[in-house]
Amino acid sequence: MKNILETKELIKSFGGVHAVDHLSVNIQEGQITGLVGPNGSGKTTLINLLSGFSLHDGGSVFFGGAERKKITPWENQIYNITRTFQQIKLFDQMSVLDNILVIITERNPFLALFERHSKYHISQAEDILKQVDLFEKRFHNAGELSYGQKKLLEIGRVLAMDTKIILFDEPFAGLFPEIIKKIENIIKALKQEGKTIVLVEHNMNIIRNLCDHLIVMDAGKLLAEGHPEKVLTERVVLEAYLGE
Amino acid sequence: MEYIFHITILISIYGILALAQNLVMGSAGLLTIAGAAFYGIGAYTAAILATAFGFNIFTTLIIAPIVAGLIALGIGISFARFRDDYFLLATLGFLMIFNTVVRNWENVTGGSFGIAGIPKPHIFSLTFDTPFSFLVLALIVLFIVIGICYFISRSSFGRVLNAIREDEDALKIFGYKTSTYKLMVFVIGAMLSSLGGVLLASYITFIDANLFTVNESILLWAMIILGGIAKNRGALLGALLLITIPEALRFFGFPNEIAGLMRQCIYGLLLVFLMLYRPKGILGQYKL
Amino acid sequence: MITWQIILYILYAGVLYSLLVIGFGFILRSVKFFNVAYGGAFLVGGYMMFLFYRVLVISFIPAIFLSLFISGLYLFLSHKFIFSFLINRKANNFVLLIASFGFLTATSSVLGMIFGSQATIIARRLSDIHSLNIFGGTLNIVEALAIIIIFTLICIFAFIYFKTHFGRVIRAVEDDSEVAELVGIPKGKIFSQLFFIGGALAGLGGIIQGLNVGIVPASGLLFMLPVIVISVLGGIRSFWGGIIGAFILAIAQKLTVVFFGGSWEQAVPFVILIIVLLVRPEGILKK
Amino acid sequence: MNKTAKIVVGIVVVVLVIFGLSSMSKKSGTDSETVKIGFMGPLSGDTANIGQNAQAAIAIAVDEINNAGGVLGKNVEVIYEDDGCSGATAANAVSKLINTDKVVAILGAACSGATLGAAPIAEAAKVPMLSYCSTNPTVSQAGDYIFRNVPSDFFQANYAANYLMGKGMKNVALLTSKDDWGDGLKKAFTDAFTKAGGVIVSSDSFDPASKDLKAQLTTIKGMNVDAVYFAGYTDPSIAGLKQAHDLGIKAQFFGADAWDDTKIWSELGTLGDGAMFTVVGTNSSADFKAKMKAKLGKDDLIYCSNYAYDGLKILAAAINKADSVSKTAVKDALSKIKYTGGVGSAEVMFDNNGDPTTAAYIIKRALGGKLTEVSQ
Repeated sequence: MKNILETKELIKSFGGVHAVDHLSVNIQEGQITGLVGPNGSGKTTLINLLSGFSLHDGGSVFFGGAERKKITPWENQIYNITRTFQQIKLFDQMSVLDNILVIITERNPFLALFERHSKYHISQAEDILKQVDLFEKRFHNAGELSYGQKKLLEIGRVLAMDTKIILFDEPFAGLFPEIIKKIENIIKALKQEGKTIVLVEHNMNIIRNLCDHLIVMDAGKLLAEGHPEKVLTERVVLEAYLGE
Repeated sequence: MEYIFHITILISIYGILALAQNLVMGSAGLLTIAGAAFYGIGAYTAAILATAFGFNIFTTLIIAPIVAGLIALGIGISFARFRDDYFLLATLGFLMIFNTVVRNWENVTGGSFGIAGIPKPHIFSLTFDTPFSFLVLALIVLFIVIGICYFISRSSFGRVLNAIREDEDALKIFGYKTSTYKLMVFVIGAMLSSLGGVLLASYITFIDANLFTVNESILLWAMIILGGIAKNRGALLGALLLITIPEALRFFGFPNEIAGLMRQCIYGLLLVFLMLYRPKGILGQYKL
Repeated sequence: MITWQIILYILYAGVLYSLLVIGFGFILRSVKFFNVAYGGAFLVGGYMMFLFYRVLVISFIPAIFLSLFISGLYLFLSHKFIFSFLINRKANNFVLLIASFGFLTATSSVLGMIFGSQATIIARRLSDIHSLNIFGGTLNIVEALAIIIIFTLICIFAFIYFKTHFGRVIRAVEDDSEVAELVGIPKGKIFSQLFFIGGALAGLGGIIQGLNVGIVPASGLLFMLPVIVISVLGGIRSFWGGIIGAFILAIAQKLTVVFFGGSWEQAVPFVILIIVLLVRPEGILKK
Repeated sequence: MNKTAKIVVGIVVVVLVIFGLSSMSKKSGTDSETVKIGFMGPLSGDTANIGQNAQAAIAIAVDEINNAGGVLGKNVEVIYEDDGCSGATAANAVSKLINTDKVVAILGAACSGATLGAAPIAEAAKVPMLSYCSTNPTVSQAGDYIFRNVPSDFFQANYAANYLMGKGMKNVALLTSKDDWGDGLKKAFTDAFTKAGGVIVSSDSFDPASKDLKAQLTTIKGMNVDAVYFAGYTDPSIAGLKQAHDLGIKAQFFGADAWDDTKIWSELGTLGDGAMFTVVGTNSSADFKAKMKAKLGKDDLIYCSNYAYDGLKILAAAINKADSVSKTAVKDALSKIKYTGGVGSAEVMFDNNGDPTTAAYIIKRALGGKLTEVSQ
């Protein structure tokens, strides 16, 4: 399997502290790769670097083999990558329907000026909302939704982007079991469609249940990598988690 | 009766300005205080072209937006990297420099003399010199601007602007080059504001730098916030209210030297009240 | 001879701006928004001094302290009844800025109604303010005293800010008011104290300006804009940056007048602002 | 803010708007038992004292005219409007006077900027307009319906230039306010003084809102000029003269008509000693001064008020002469009028530009906070 996404000696430092320290990982295409590690181990920072949310200070990132020197967020669509956010970043004062419509309409500003609400776009958005059980709430403002519904809307946005690579940043955090079940099925469905998924998560059952491959990070470095069953039993991983 | 025409003309001029300000600040969330500057650029372009080069006001209705648009393009590009407070400060700087340049550039802008004797618009045999005829012209331009604003806010472009106001960083991730959008809306806003300037110049036939000060921009802020942010109707309502109510003050029989200050005081308290209790304004459902 | 005189005037202008920017900096660094109502305290200080000293003929020193108290109270009340609600409601900076702009406009128009829009001269007789000869250059008594008083104030506030417990508390609130609150620092109380101190400093600025030249309702905004430019120029985060920024602006303004003529003076702060924003938005002494 | 609150706010808003609009139309009912004359002057802003002072003089003039039988058998009613000394507000005010109040003639404005702003509208509506204090030279070409009974700055600057040359002050520095009034004087004085053989050593200006002229005065101090032509309104002049005294500038300070404001000299006291300025001559009668003192409560008489008082009397005389309230007839009568015995200038006649034919200037000197007239 060709690695669709690879980093070499990736560095990101905040005032001298290396949040990501010479990290070299590669993500296999069509697989669900788990990304685990104690808090502050640089997981979210890595996601931010891969999605251009913040710029890396050193090392290089390869998309499908080609290096992406300066990762600008608006080129993510061209490089077929999208993400969800750990702290929810929805368009609060816009309706749920608009939150999805914004994702599927014209990107070029001049064309966007002349693009009207077409029936096709609205039905497409409504299908996506049905997938995440938010169809009845489509005219509510995103800000008025419950926490779980907001997480579902973020996933709806990712579905609307329909990219090859999807980075989930703790999508399950703080949700009720039935919603977790729902999101797991969505992710499994995405995997059937051949999408590559990176999943940042703390809950070990979900990791074992979903992930084909697991990366463990600690203090910005790669601690261990491999099949979840094998990796989770390694002594060094347990120590990092349980602390000496 | 003509006095009501006069007030309605003022309402339509300020309606145009409020719509432009609302487009830039209300829907796109770009904090700009340069509204009065582009208003002034439009007025001075029309005045200079009309008095020095004998242009017809109708032609300046086309040229002024181009001039304002180009200047806005330059300003927009150089201020592109600023966000919120810093963008506001940069536009404040631009407005104050514009004001001082206009006040001092004697041979072009007439310096502190201002420019007098700006002709009324005329087309073929028709001249718009009576209050009623000018009102018709002002309303036509107002409806054109309303049309443009509704066209923009109804399009996908308008929805993207709202998303920029809500969370620009998130929107970038989903493939939008938000800096181009912001630049475009800033330029469109400037072009629309300049139309208001052209109308003002040919209506009161005399302009000087005191018409385009910080207080004018604050008045535009008050209008779109009172009316309701990001709603075209809100901007128009704000313009209507903030022109008629103070004018009614003129008939309240306040001793005249107090009337001006009383009006200023009302604006101030209104802004404080709105920010505290009704940040959405009357019609709006968005808050900044 | 002229250059020495210009240097003296630069010193005076720089000192006056520093006074204003210290008070403004305390508020700006803690509540994180450009509180334009600070200009209102500048006016209140000046007009109260006129009321006490010239109208009610109270003697000079008590009149000053009374005016400082009232201008401090003015800003304290503005925090209590307007800004604290907005801050607790997590309103964004722009909403706070508009509210402070509205409050300044209302204050200056009310003062205009009471004291008239003409310049209000605080000194009973302008000849009271005699001029002093300083190695050839001249400064009037108000300017000379202002330089001395403000220098001492700068040292006092620097000492308080960097060395005392109260200074540490202020710096904690400035760094991150939420964290400070977790650690048990009463954020609200500190804010209102800072507003009071800021108001008093602005009031002192108003008194000095009123004594030296006279004060008009419009000078509230007229003085606020350069102060905002200075705090951006000097680096919002740093105490000393503001003072350096004050002197840079004073030098730039006076030199512009000497070389380009008086009418360009008003544009100077904004030309500097745009240059600083483009070249070094975090200001000179970023923390 | 639930639904009901929105409705309540809506109702309040609609009521306010209707009240605003209705109160306008109510006012415009034409009751024809009075002859309406509009007054425009700066009643707010930093030149408010000029407007309020003139307003008092006009109140006196109206009473005198109405006691003497009014005009065409009817009483004169003056409608006061504030022009804020700005062109835009003046245009707004004059449009209200012409269209809503249907005035026969307009007395105003004081500031040249306001007059220039209102003139084209009055000219288009063919309403005669008599300015009582606008001395800017460009007002002469403002239109056939635009008159003024105060001479243009052109004369004032000439008069000052010749006086200074007469006193042997060859090197003069200019310090003028950056507004229409200041720039008008600067241009007129520069032309007049250079033509008379004088040398303009430096020509600087200041922002009318700022009071800090220290830097400008410091450069002037370095040039040891004979005199400084200092054209500023009340506030900048007080600050400027004080700062000049601080700097110990020995040159003769020479100002223009705006210095005829007693507040300047009462504030400056002895610091203003020696300062001189040109002002249009007035022959205020003792009776007029007494009435003004009674009206104002202090003997603070600005010369514009004399000309405002005369202005109303001239308009009344013109309407009587035209024997009709038709605006064009009043305009023609005005252009041919010959008014004598005014408190402004002794005799008033208008040339075809609408400017007064004669211009009597006097020079006043400040000493110990008091003004004395200097004989030429």
